[in-house]
Amino acid sequence: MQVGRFVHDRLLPIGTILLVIVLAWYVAAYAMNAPFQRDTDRRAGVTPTSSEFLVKTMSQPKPTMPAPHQVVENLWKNTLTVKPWSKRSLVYHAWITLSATLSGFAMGTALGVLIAIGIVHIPALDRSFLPWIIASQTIPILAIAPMIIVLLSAIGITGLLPKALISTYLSFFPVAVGMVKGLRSPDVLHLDLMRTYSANKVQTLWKLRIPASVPFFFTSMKVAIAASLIGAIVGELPTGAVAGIGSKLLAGSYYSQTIDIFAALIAGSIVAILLVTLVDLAGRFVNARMGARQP
Amino acid sequence: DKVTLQLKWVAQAQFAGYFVAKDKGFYEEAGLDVEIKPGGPDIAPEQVIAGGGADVIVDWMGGALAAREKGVGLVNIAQPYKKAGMELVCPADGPIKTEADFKGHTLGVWFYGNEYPFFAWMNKLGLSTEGGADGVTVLKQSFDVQPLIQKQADCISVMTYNEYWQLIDAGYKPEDLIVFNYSEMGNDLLEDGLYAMEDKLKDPAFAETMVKFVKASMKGWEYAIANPDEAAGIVMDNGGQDENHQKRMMGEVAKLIGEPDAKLIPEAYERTAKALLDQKIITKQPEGAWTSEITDKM
Amino acid sequence: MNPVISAQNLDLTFTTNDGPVHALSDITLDIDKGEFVSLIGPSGCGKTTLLRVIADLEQPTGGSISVNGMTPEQARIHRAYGYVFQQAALFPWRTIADNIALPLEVMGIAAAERATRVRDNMALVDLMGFENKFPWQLSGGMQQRASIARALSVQPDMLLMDEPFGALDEIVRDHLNSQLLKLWAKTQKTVVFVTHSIPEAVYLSTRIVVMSPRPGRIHSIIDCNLGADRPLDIRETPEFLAIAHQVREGLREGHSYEG
Amino acid sequence: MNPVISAQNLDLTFTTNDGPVHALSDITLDIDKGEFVSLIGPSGCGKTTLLRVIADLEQPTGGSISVNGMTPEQARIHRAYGYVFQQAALFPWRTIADNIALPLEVMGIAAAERATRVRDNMALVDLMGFENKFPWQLSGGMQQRASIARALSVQPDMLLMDEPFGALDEIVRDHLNSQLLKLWAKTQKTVVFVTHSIPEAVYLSTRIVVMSPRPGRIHSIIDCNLGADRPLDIRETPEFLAIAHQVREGLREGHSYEG
Amino acid sequence: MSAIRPNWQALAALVATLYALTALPFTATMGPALSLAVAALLAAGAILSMLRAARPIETTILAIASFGAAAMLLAGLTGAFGTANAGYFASLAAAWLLGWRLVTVLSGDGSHGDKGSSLVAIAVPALFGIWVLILWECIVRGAGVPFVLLPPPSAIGLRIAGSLPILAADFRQTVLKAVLFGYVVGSLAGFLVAILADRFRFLANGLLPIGNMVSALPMIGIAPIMVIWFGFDWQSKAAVVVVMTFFPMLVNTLAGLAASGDMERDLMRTYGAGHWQVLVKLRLQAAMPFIFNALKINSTLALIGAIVAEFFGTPIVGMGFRISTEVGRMNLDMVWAEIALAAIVGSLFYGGLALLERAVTFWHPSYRR
Ligand SMILES: Nc1ncnc2c1ncn2[C@@H]1O[C@H](COP(=O)(O)OP(=O)(O)OP(=O)(O)O)[C@@H](O)[C@H]1O
Ligand SMILES: Nc1ncnc2c1ncn2[C@@H]1O[C@H](COP(=O)(O)OP(=O)(O)OP(=O)(O)O)[C@@H](O)[C@H]1O
Ligand SMILES: [Mg+2]
Ligand SMILES: [Mg+2]
Repeated sequence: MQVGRFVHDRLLPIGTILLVIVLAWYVAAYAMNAPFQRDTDRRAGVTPTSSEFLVKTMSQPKPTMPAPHQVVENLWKNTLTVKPWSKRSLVYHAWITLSATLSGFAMGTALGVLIAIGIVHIPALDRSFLPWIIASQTIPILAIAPMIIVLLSAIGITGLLPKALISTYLSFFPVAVGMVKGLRSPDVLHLDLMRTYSANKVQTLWKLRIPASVPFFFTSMKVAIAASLIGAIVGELPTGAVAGIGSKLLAGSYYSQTIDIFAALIAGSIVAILLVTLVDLAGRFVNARMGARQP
Repeated sequence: DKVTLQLKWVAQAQFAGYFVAKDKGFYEEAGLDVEIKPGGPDIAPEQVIAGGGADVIVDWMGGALAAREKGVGLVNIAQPYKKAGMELVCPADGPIKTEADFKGHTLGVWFYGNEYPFFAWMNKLGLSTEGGADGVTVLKQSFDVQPLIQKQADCISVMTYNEYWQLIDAGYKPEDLIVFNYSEMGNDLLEDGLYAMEDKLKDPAFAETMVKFVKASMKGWEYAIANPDEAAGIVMDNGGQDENHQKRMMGEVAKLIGEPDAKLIPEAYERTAKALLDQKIITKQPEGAWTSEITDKM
Repeated sequence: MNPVISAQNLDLTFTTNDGPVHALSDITLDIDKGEFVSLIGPSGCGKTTLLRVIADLEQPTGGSISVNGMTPEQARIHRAYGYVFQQAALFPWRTIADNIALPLEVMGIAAAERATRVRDNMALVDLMGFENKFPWQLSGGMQQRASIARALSVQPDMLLMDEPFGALDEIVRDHLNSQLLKLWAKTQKTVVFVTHSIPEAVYLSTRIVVMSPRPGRIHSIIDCNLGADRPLDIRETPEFLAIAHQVREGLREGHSYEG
Repeated sequence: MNPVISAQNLDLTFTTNDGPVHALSDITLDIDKGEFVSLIGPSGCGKTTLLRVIADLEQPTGGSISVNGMTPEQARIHRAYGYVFQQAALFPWRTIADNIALPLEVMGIAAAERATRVRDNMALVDLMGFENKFPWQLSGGMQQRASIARALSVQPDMLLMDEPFGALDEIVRDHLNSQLLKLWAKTQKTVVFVTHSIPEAVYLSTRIVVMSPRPGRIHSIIDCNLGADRPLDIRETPEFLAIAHQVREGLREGHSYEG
Repeated sequence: MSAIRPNWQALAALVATLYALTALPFTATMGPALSLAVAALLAAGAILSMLRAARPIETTILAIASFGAAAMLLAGLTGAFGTANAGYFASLAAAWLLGWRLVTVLSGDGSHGDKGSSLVAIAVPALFGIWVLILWECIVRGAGVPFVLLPPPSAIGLRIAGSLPILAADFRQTVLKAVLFGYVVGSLAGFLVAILADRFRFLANGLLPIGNMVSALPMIGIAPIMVIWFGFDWQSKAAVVVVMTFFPMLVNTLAGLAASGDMERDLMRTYGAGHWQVLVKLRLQAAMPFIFNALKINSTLALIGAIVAEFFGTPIVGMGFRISTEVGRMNLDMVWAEIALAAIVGSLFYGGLALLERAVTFWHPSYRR
């Protein structure tokens, strides 16, 4: 029963969609790699048959669009055939990125919630601070990330923290925006109820506003975790591409190693999906604890 | 003594000398504890040194002089690279065969401080870089050769020791490519030199350290040029990618360095400064932007 | 004796997107300690609004009001009253027991005492066995009873109740009516009680305020001292029926149309 | 004549976090076309649940039910009924007039016709002048009336009403009672009506179903044919009082405690 | 009632001023007289503002003291790059504290009655911004932060004034082409996929995990690929923006669609309303607060995305191009000019959305209080 539902509700749909994507991907790989292959063949003076040509488009060392099996092979090689803590292992790089993402995400969520709480309770903050938070978010992080890292390393902060800080910077905003809305979403009637108890702000916050904001909270966290991941990867670039998914992307792009890029991307997205799923599960758990009606 | 060296780019054979010197213990012999920080496309070594994150940096003369005008007192203390490695390449079956064919075409150029030689050259040719039929369209090129493979640009920038070989790897044969080499055209600006802060150099102890540092570094270069395969291996150990590629790069880099004496050739400096002045990248003739004090003491 | 609630010429106008709504007009009313006052009147005449003004949930636009000799705001902050809303207003994420414990938590009452009070009041409204259910798992009447239990658990000196028994059947209602009366007699609470049931109003109250709408004002105030001890069958006595008739007449006069 | 609603041995058990709740047990009931059946019973005995099963909002866990000879689902999709919920359930982003127009929009009724029906039904429940207000600007009773108007505007053949007049004062209630009776007599609708008021049930119904709780089942079914024409003062006649007494006795028997 | 109404900002300002008196003069070019004048003004402002005066008087006192002192401190920096001492920064902090007090007084305590005044609504964030700039200017110039690390706002302002045509061209390229297109398409796509996934369980189960995955892709990785696929002009930047804005909209719309109440959904069921009718008339309405959240988050994400995407292959125009090349040229003032432009555009965009949100979700409890 459980297994059957899992197959029916998860495996089957995901499998189907994946299949469609893989097929489309192969078609795209052929279409995008073909012109270059034609040029190469022309320069080399060979005229391959169409099946030979097809195979060639799928096995270029630096294809415009790597074929799925090339990426899978690369992933396989870089995860399962090397020790997970070796520098060649994607697991190692994914772990580096994951740790920066998680710490950034934790700090960003905390900061976002704090800011939202401040904005909801302090009119001066709402008026003077919010516009500047918004403005701060429009600053392209990649432009100032190097400066931040340089500045921080000048005062002796290196390693995980600078990356985590950039993650924080990107992830607090979705949380703040969502939580401002969420904390303001309780029913007027429920707020009145708390007023009749002359509950203080902390009590109203803790017993009413925060529970009422839960749907907003988890939704924002999902967006924030994706943003943290971006932040962590951006933060890895100015450190000279030493370790992490970001460094793999960067190194791959210096040498046009598209297969490496794709493999790193996929590793990154696996990390992402893992994190988003975790948040989702946490959301479901909390929802169930809060007595939400089962669908 | 502790010395922090900020590279201009990621770890690759372009900086093999420094990695070798560290790996082979040349720095240690000189009594130095050197930390090598790799760079990347988003790292401005000038910023790092201004922020106190490094004692000495590898930089191109163009960037260094521009920073000097903005108040970062960079001084060239050594110039291991005698020649420039940058060139513009075009596929032979494309529309461009000579300088005269550039008009109306798209050229890939690196920015981030690497664009000065190109603009100096176009300036000399009298071509506008604003696009249109009488000028050239400039594409800010990513640090790879995709624009050429994708035919987004008619010519792209490469380094002799790096991207050129990526093209070869991608199936181009040398005869498939038309090459405009900045050094050969006499349009080159000085590349990878070593720069330190002016005010720190006034301290004799620091100057002394720099002498030791440059000397040990050049010993590293000498060793690297003599043992290119081993040098490539050392680079790989320090985070380089693609060993074959590093070996080839080591070979090409050796050609640019020539005699490893680290001495700056004043004519090359004058030419660089003039080109930058002509393009208004700097507004006044730089003073004291280089010194032979360090190399003289070696 | 000073009145516990004293309203002078209260006026309240809501501004809405399409013009003002005059909800209360010239309300003057004194309620003494220990009184049980019912508000009765046509739907929309301002009963809830008046109760909300007393509870400092709405600001009057004219006139003055004092509660316990303070402003309504101070009274609210001193937790002078318990309020039963017209809707149950239970928190969906709390079980019934936790919902009833909510005001006690806010007031910082110790866990053991809280548990006793929750248990007692759940028993009072006959909700034993539903402690761990969530509000949406309860019927409408059960939700309303939970909200009554929540207000009573506070043990306030003053009770403001907005149609607390509207969704209950006759038997439960009778039962709760007599329980409320007992509680009132025992603890000398002041109660302000909104209802639509004339018998209920007559049975419970010491005074009945009949209101009339548009704008909401006091039509008449009817005394109904049936004595402290009121068995349920007092409702068949002639005095009772006479007062009920009087209230019904007042209600009818205030109405815009005849039934 | 086939019954419009026919339930055989209906059973419904809710599964909740702390064990199952047996809400309906062995309900067998046939309702013919044109009947007016009231459900009465203690709070929490399953009246709402039974109505929801008829309306296909809840699936029985046992027994069978047909509506108009179809499954409840088909009947719902054929828009066989209008439903008045125990709570008003108005959409906060729609004005009152738009809320009443909502089902008409869903059913694709032309704008002009919609406007007429909205106007007529707002007048019926005495809400003229509140067309452009939003729900939170209305009193509790007004919201309930708006939700009645919304259900009536559909002009369904069958009406399922869950305590529609619970929050209304006596006068309005009497008025709406007689209006509903008129409508019923004129259009031969089938009505299933939940109420807590015994007089209301007796006054309106052709049959009264008395339910008892835990698990919810039918205690007794009481016929009450007072004839088609029922002035309001029929409520003082002995037949009326006799039936009311019978209902009250049934209710009392079903109760767990005595009032 | 005493005549004095102490508050912590003024008290702290007083303490800071007293400390500053121990370190006269403040900078190399600021004479002791001028330094003393600053301190005197600050002390007077702090003390007077604590008197129980009417609000207009209090605000006037605070404004004169804080801005007067700030102006003198700024003037004291001419030709004194990097020479400010601790006293200078103490008086700067005091001036800033008085400015903070000013903002607090202006925005009131949130009680009834002092809402509304639109002048205050604009003045308060503006004051905050002005103080950010003053502090920035004084710290950078006073402490002698190298220009290539952080230029002072005055230099940035000059550069903005001198580069309007360049900024306009960059704005056109980045915002009007890449951002707008990508924002609209990305948000719309996220919205539509959410609607479809909500309709077809199969899609939801299959597409959502993969959608999550694709959209959480780091943009750094996709930017070069987009350049390969869509060329180096604005289309590839728009594609990056599409990918970045897709996910927040997807997630939020899905959460929003689940937000409508059970009773309302039951009501629609009794009307035999079809899926789309329930969607349009009920669930989308209830989802609006969530959808606006996504639109707001996306408005800033889109801008970041487009700018960062221009760090890779691009034509030589655009805000991202300018930022990355001018960093290489050490023209940090130009970099910050572009950043300022981005901040202004983003804030306006966001503000417009907030207004629209208020109009569309007027019914939401958050606006009824
Ligand atoms: N927030 C509000 N905004 C605008 N008008 C309001 C608001 N609250 C109530 N009103 C109006 O004030 C009047 C009185 O409402 P109130 O809720 O006090 O009536 P009520 O006597 O409690 O009626 P009911 O018995 O139906 O609950 C009504 O006309 C209503 O429309
Ligand atoms: N969704 C649900 N989940 C679990 N239990 C439920 C649910 N809905 C109702 N119940 C339970 O079913 C029983 C009957 O509820 P129902 O709402 O039908 O009562 P009712 O007769 O309408 O009462 P009232 O007169 O108070 O409205 C109650 O005990 C209630 O707790
Ligand atoms: Mg009311
Ligand atoms: Mg019910």
